[in-house]
Amino acid sequence: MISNVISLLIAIPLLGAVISFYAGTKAKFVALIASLIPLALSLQMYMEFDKTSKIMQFVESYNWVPSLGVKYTVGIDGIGFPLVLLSTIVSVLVIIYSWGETKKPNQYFALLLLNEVGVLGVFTSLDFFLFYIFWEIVLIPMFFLIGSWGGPRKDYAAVKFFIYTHVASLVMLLAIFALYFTYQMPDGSRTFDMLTLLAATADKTIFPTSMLNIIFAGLLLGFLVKMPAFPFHTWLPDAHVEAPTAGSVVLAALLLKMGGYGLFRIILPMLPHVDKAFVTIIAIIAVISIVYGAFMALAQKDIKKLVAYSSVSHMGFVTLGAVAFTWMSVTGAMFQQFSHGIITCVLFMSAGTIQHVVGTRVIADLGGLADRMPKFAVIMMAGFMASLGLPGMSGFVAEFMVLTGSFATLPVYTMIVVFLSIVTTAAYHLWALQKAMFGPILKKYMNVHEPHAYELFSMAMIIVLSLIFGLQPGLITDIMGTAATQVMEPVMTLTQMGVI
Amino acid sequence: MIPLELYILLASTMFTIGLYGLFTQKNGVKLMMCIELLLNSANINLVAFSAYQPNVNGQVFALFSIALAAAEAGVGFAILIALYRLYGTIDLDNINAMRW
Amino acid sequence: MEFSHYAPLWGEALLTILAVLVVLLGSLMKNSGKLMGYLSAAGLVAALALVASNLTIKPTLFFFDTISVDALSQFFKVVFLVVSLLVVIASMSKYTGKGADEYFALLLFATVGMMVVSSSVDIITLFVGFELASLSTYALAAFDRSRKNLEAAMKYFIFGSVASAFMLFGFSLLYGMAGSTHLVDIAAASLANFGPATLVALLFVIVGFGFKMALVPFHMWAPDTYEGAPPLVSALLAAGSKKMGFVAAFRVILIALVALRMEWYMAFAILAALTMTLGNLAACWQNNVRRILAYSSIAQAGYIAIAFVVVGAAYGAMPVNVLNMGPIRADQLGIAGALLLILGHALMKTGAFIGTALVSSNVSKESETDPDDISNYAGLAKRAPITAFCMLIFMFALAGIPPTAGYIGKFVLFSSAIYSGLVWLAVLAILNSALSLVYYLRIISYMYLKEAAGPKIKEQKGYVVALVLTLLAVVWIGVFPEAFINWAMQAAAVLLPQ
Amino acid sequence: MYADYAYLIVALPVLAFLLCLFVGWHLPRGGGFLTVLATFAGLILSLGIFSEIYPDKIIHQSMPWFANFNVGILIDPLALVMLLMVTFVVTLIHIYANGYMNGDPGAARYFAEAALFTASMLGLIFADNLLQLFIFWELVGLCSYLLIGFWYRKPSAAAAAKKAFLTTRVGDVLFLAGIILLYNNLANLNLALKPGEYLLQFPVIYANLAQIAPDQLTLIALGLLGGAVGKSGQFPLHVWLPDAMEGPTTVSAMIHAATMVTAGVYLVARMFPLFYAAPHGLTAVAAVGAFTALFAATMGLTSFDIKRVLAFSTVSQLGFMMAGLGVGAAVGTFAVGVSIFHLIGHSFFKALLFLCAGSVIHAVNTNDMREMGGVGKYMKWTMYTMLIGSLSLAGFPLFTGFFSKDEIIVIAYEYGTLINFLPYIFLVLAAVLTAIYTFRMWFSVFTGKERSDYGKHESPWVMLGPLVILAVFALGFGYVAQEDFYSYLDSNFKHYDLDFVELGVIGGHALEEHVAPAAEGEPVAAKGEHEAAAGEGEAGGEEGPGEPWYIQILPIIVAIGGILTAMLFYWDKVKKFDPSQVTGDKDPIRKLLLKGYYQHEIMTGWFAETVVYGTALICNTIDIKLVDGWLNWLSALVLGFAQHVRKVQTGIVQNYVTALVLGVVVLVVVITLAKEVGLV
Repeated sequence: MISNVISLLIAIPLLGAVISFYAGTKAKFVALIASLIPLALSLQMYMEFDKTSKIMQFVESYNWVPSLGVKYTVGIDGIGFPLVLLSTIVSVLVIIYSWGETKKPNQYFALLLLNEVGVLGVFTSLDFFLFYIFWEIVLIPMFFLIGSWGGPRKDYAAVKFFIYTHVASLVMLLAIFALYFTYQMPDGSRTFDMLTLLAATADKTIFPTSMLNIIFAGLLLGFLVKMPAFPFHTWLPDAHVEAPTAGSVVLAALLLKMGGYGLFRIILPMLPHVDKAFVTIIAIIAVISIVYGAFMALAQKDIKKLVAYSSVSHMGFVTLGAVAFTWMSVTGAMFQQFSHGIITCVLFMSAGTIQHVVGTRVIADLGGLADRMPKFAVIMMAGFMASLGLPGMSGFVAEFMVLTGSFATLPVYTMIVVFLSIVTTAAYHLWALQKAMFGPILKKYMNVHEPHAYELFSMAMIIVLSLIFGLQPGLITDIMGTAATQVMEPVMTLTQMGVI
Repeated sequence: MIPLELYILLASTMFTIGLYGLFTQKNGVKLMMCIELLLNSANINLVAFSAYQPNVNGQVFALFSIALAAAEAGVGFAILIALYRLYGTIDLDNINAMRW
Repeated sequence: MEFSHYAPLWGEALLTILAVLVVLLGSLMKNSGKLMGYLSAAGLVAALALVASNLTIKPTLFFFDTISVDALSQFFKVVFLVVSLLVVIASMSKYTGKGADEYFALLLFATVGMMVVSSSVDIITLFVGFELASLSTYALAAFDRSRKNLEAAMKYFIFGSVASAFMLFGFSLLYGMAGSTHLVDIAAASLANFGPATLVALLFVIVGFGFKMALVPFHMWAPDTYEGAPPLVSALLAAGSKKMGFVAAFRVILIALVALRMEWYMAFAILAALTMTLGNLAACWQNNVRRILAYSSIAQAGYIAIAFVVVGAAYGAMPVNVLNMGPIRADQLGIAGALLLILGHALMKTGAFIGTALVSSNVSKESETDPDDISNYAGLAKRAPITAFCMLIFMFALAGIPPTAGYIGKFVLFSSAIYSGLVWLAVLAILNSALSLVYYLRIISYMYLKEAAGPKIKEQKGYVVALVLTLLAVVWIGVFPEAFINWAMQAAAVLLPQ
Repeated sequence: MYADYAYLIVALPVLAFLLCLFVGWHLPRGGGFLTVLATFAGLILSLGIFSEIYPDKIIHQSMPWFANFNVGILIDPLALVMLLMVTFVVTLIHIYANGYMNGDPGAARYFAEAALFTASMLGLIFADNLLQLFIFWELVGLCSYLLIGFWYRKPSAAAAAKKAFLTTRVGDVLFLAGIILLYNNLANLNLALKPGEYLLQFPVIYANLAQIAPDQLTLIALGLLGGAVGKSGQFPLHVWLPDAMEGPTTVSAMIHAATMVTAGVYLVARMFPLFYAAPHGLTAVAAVGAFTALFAATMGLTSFDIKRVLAFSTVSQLGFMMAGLGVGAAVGTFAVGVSIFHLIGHSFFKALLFLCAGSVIHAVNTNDMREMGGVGKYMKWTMYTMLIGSLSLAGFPLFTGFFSKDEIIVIAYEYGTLINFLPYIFLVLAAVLTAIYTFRMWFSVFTGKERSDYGKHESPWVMLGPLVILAVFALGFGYVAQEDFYSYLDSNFKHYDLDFVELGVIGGHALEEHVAPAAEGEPVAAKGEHEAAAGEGEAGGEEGPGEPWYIQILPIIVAIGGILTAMLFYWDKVKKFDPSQVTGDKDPIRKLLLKGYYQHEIMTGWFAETVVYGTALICNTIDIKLVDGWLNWLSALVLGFAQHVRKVQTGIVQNYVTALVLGVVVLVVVITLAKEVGLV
């Protein structure tokens, strides 16, 4: 067992980013290696990970800013680990997918690696100070990915993305301050330690409900914007449409998950102690996000925008499952995070491939592409099927668990979702598929050809993963199940866990 | 002996006159004079106060400020002269290339 | 009273002598610019060493209790010295020929003036130091004698003189009320007999300092001057003399005028809110980078001014254990935050202005466009990678993105605001720092996302050294804030009755 | 020992799917033989299992999957007969396809998809829990999507595929809702599950039905019925079935005869106890089935596309099956036997008919019956096999269809005597029409003069072989198997811990006060027999129902009458009337029928494209104008304000000084006021 494995996990991509920045055209090799090592590490961790224990694992903790009670504390449990796995996997695949990047490749890959650093940091840090730093750092590489590799309206999109999410995280920061200043350690000192503070929120004498409500709302906003949930989703389509393919993939597959992670790690432990009205509010937001997102996707002309809105819709399931707060729904929601993270990759990659093979993403202009690129067509169809929740792929398992679980506590909302979203979801997927891929091949596309092997490879890998986790969800749901039970229980601090 | 209030009144009047001049005048030199008015009104205050105090700090302070005012005038006029060389005028209303 | 008794003041002494020396030598030997540069740099380094040698000294009084050397003064002296040093280093590749001696001498005098202000506890010395710094900077602002320089200097001068006149008048009233020029006596007196005159005095004093701090509405000079003055001088003004205003305000308002707590609490609440909002709003539409930076530093002043409000709000609050280092109060946290932000901002702004200096110095003289126009920054990442990268980090730091000095400062400051219940102010501040992203990101996207607007820029050694040093400092503070926070805490403690 | 390899029944086709998908391109005929072999192996295994467990054993294997769900294999009589039927018929269809698809560039893809289709159907059949069933159910849907859209270059094909997927998806939504409801209801019982038991397993469901609240049961039943309606193309979700003809004929044969559409009926049969226990559950089933049977038959009358005629007949026949299950309210589990028997028989003769049609189309290269005629002269084998199929479909005595359909009508009558006669009436009418349109088709294809010149040759033996075999079954199966089949299937639910009398009480089939709501307009006279029927409810049909003779022979009359009518209209040798005399082209009813009751216009044109897409567009506008709009509006506001703010900086130093002084004044005023008000 490697010591300080998490720090390594974060440090290696960072190092890789620096190196690949100076590696010029060799950057992609550096990047690949620098992303493969974390993948290997995380798989190693998967082997060592104790699926049944509810305590934090691989914990490292050092004093950082003692005067503020800030520590460098990282560690993972069932909530964080699947996402760490996801991040390492996706990063590798994204780097493979963008193997052919020729515009400033050194910066491109460096930024991708920086992104990995940021998300890994968010998913592993157990100290609010650290958490917030990583949370913010993620913005920067994404800003540049959108801004300098993006489409025509890239400036607008990049700035909108940056400011919109930054405001949200600032609100979150205020809430963190409130937590920080309200709770005193037994020895009178203050701490930013996440678990300690969360455990404290259960104490009515320290956090009267009226106050906790405000704090809760602040944190919630921060996460819902990242998710993104209606009505805070409008930064997403712009960002996606303008971002380069790899950017969109990372954005949808990893950055959105930060919001969901926040829900599980921070919101759910507080949920039992805040005003019950919040449950209704969040549930409504979730339902609207799901249904509204699906209908929005149906209305889109640009295939990438369609996929973007499908993300809104799918992330809604995470919110729903989380707020329903039953064991199955929470597990399902966690799994939905994971599975959407995988599946959305292939969707955005397909959109990107269409973009640079055919030259347009407007669905109406496409047609009969399957005729010229059958392999790609098969993969894309598989991806779309996975995304519309076809059994056998991971998406179905997740959504089924969420819906089945949520019904116990939120029957009405669940049924609304079932009846309004499922068919719509299928509709826009199939519609796009039919328009783009099937029918007679258009004259102007007679000479299009299969995309590069590396693109097909990374997409195929994702399909395989989706199948594996669809047929054998236990691989990861076991971990999540433990995490879910743990979310239901009052939070244990690291000291109570006996980890430090 | 003259009551303190009168001194303060005088000083305040001077100060106000100086301000008025600052609002209304365009000519750089006149502005300099207004500024001198402001400073000296303060000096009157200081001297007057110290006359009613056991210590002489006020008068010391006044001396310092007079000296500084002199230096300030020096710098100011240097700037105005340079301005005049470049612009050919010391009408400060015309010197507003930098705004908004 | 032997010589070594004055050891804590050797720094000022050294610089004064050096300044005089520089003038003399400069007049004696021809084109000695380089030498002067090295001399003053060396002198500043030495002075820095001397100050650093007793960084957290217990308050000790000199010259009939008019000068106090304490943690606060040392903190600010370090800030001033560092800023001047950076400016000097940068200047060494610009001011080499004739007149360099005057430039450096003025710069040194200005530094001395600020240092005096930072440690004076008597309104006379304070005023003298204040004027010394102002006068030298008036001259510096006009130094290159271009049209813009002179306009800038003129505005700076007139506004500044008026402001100092206000201040002097205020001082005179204070003296009249207290019968003494010592801040402590004034404090005692104002607590004892409290009249409307004191309020007038307070406001006049605020005007004097507000001018230096560039708080709205006393900020009007700043944009024009920062834009017009030689870039490096702008650096000094924004990073140095602005902070002098703060230290003076801290000492006079927090200590001497403690009796009028409620009044200045009100006043600064309004001023801070106005300043940050207007600063950020006005910056959104500027095309001149230095003007943008000017407005941004106005906004920053607004943030810093929150400290006064915090102190006012949390005044006399029972000592509660905020941080893990003995009983410390919210107001102390606030001031510490302000100090951290002052330190951080001094560095970031110096860096940023040095960057603009580098860019504008490379814009061909005959080009029609304003050398600081943002269009000259297009594609800077390609034309001057190091500068661009440093500027990038400074912009993010100014915007308060972690992990940078700017972030730490804001973090502590805003948290203190929350802690002392000023949620509205904290929210406003946070919305503002979000708004500020509009123009910071604009500069960034010009530098990194636009196509190169011109040939590669030659990055002179002096500039680059200064930039990189600043960059390191900014990031270092951001990543290892512990030492700085403790230091700021101790400095802040000086201002508060224990 | 066969039982241990039961999983291979699904595994082998999946293997075939993979092989065809990846290496099929290099194999002769796209590796069709792999698919055939895989399915055939399935048939062998099923037979082996049959030999092992017949007559009184069942196989149940299960292993945990994820969370608290499992995967498992449950082979009881119901599943077994389905397995046998599917493997058998599909094998034949695949063999036939080897000839039919020969030379098609996409043959490999076809056989891959066909193999997956088979696998999903088989998996669906022997699933031991509802979730697994649903999963394969969805996969069946996917495969139908792929196969219907097989010729994806044809826009109509692509559209039809999408329509099929979406329409069935609507049903699936209801199905899913039903599952969710059922799961949560069971979960709320806090059952003490033995190891190896899972909530959604059929045995567990059966065992705990009685504890679930009746109204919940009804909801669940309706949900499941919705799923069945979608898959089995019952009204109103039948719209996709006729379009599904876009695929190759073999696909139509598979979808309509053996696999997909029967899934719905199978689901209802599988969950029969639940429907039985749910008040109004079976009533709904009966209503849907009976109505669809007649409704579809009417459309079958007017269509000119040979495959569409068959499609509508399928819908109609499925209606029969549904109705057969629905009337189980009166006869209990006996109905399952009857209805499944019809399902099996139907799969034989409908597969036969489709393959014949395919053979005809293969030669004639058109689907339009108006361009055929006299084909019989050139395709003797096809003609006679198809005749057998048609007779069987029409329910001509002693043909398979006769036994099965006849029985359904009879128990429908029984249902009538006890509860309500409507289903009976509908079914009888449907039977008449069935006979008519079937022979309208047969005559107008094989007899008369050639109405266009077409390829005049018989199909190859690889295609005819299956026809002959199927013909044999269509001819003889019913006569041979009926009695044993009924008793065997009737024993199906005896393997589980069930008490139909108790369930009947919950469902209100046993006592008047419960029946009253269930049976609208129940004849008073029927009350007497009622208890009796309810009593024999469980073991309904062992000694055969004792209806009066005219009821017994009515179906025969109906069938023969229909065939004669068709003759008089369409067989040139004995032609008496011309269809146009009966109904002119102007005739609104005819038009209505031709238009298929404007189903397409309503479903696709109005609902999908107007309502749904309209909503989407409205959402889009809202998103742009409101949700995103306020943001842009805000930023515009702020920046606009900023524009004005910066104007304060006039550049004239005197104004600056003024501003300074004003600032002081304002501060003075504010602070003094504040002090007056006592704010500070």
